[in-house]
Amino acid sequence: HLPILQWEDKRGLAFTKNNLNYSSNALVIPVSGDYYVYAQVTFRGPIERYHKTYSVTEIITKVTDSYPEPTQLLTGTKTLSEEGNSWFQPIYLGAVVSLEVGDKLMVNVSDIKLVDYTKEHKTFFGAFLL
Amino acid sequence: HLPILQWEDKRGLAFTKNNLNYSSNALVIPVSGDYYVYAQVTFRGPIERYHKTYSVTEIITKVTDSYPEPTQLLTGTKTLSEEGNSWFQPIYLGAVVSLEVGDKLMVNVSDIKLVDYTKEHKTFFGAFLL
Amino acid sequence: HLPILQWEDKRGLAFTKNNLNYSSNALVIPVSGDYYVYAQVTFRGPIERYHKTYSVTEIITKVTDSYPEPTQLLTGTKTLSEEGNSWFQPIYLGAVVSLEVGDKLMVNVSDIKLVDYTKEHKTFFGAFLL
Amino acid sequence: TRPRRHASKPPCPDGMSWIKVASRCCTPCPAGTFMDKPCSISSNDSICSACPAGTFRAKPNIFLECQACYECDRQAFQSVLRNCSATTNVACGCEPGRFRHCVDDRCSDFSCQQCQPCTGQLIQRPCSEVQDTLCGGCGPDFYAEDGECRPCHMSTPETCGKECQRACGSGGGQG
Amino acid sequence: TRPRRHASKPPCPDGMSWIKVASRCCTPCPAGTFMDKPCSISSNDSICSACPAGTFRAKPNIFLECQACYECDRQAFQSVLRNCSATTNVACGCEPGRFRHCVDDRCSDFSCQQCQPCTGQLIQRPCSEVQDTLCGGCGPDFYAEDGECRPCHMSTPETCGKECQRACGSGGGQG
Repeated sequence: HLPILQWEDKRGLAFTKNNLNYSSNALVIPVSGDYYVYAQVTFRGPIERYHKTYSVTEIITKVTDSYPEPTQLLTGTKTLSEEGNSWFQPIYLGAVVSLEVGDKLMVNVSDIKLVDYTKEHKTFFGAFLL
Repeated sequence: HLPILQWEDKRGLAFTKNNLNYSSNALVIPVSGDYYVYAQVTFRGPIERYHKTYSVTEIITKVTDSYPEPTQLLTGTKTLSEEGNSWFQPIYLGAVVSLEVGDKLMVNVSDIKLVDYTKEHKTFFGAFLL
Repeated sequence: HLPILQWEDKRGLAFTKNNLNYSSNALVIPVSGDYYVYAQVTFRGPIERYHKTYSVTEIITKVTDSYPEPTQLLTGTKTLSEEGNSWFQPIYLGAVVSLEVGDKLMVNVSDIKLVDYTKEHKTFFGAFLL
Repeated sequence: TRPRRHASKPPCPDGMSWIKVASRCCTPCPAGTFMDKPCSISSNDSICSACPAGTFRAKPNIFLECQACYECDRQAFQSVLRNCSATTNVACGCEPGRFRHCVDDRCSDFSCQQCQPCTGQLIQRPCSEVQDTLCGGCGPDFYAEDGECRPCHMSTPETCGKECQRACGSGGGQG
Repeated sequence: TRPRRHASKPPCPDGMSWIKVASRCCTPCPAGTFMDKPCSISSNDSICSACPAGTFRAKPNIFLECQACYECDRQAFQSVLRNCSATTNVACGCEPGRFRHCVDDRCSDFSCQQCQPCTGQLIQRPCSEVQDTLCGGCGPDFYAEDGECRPCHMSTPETCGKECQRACGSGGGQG
């Protein structure tokens, strides 16, 4: 599977409430219902002496205890055409999905080394119950 | 007018409820109010022996029975700079619009042949009442 | 600081309600709570005899009376690789932020000359209370 | 399943529109106006108001607001062909000496590129709103060399090749 | 229209902030702290707590949390010039031998590019945080050819042209 992003859930702009908690890299759904789930990942490169990147991908996935395979909910894939010099590429995803209590939401990326983790307002992840 | 996308509204992650129904390529608004409307279309190319594409466009439009012209609500236009080799380009749009009962929401694209319809989590469309 | 965009809040698709008012380039928060805040800016260029642009940036910021520095809430930065010929680049941002009554929300951009202000459905800004 | 007609909306006679709040058909507001107050169950008609400046309605309607006019992209050298009126959107073209470079086939977005000057060349087709100038062969007193048109007077007997002699007469330029 | 002051918020004397829940002016929390518990209507003052590690507040404030520190982009060869403290954000620069290549004029985002070595050339201006090395003419025992500096000892009498002889003395290299 693709690497899973880790998130800060307390400091700065980050917060969790209505017991939609964050644990082991996932948002855990406290009550069944329809949620608007969203995430933005800013990718940046190139990383020197690192294979040339042709595309970046962000996927919001759902993991359910009762099922061994994660379900891909939302996917953003973008090819890159910036040669050599440094590039930035934000990918935003958001949609309504129906979730069950205990479901876990995670964000996977094609390559963790390309994620810009330096500023909280460039890469973020969240959900709210409708 | 631009071609209109058709959508799956029952199978997989797709669902409609609170009688926000899907019929003849449109979401039909059951009750007047403010809705958050969103859609992502993943475009991909090039399609062999197909003229070179310079840009892709996604438009969420509203059609009202009483008015002959569709209203463009949200538009995402992106020029493409990837020469020759294969490219992917997701466009996400979302905003609050006030709608009347019976209004129809549709997604138009600049070129249906370039739409990646292969996976439900790459191209999606929805709305919810605030 | 980066230039602040001005918005139309009455004509066409634009509207404000539940006294979430727009004044002096900002949405003024009428009641404390968690809001989904979003904005899309479509950038376009090149502008002739204008220095070559390498990137475009959109930032949603919060200004609080009691604090002299604006807080950056959401940022989208994209480098540009289109040489010479005309390009279009939309950036969409959206997330939940907790706001206090009186807080002001604004959209800053790296370069106002590059903003496509010609159609209301290409560049827009809004928020709603959860 | 047979598509269920919207039960509560019987068809209105031509030129009339169903007004839900009055549950009857009323005359819509004419182009250039919007429906300020809908007609009521009793008898009075809808109250229509003129579209405020910067907005328009091209057709009869029962909308509560008018559509915002587009604006022409001044920085991209667009010019206003026709101002927005209460019933028509703005129409944009290109400033003189420029032509439309469309972003896609619909050409709803376009930039205004400078017309090529065809220096020293014949103009086969002049620049227009929609197309760049089409340059032809070299004009009089010019000769073609390396894909360019060069003025005869700049050539010297040594540099004046076959094409140059053909175009500029035997002696080449005064050079 | 005269901008209406927020009626419910009378101006506080300098250095004090209006606390809505206490409907009175209280001293804000000093830089480096945030307002854990706001002052109350009665007399007690706000309770301020230190910003937790990884957060900061540069100025007196009545915020309920501190701002998250930025992080330096290690993978892009950024280095920490100044660690985040309770009152200041982190400051990032470039690792030795690299300079900042800004993405835009603000340079809030930058990558650290390798300084050019100027092999065989004089260094007109050394590499710094903000600028690449500026290479000058060819150094001693080097001569300029096709925009490069070539070592004298590599040249042979036949290949040693005018510039080479000037720079490397008459006999050219030992070659």
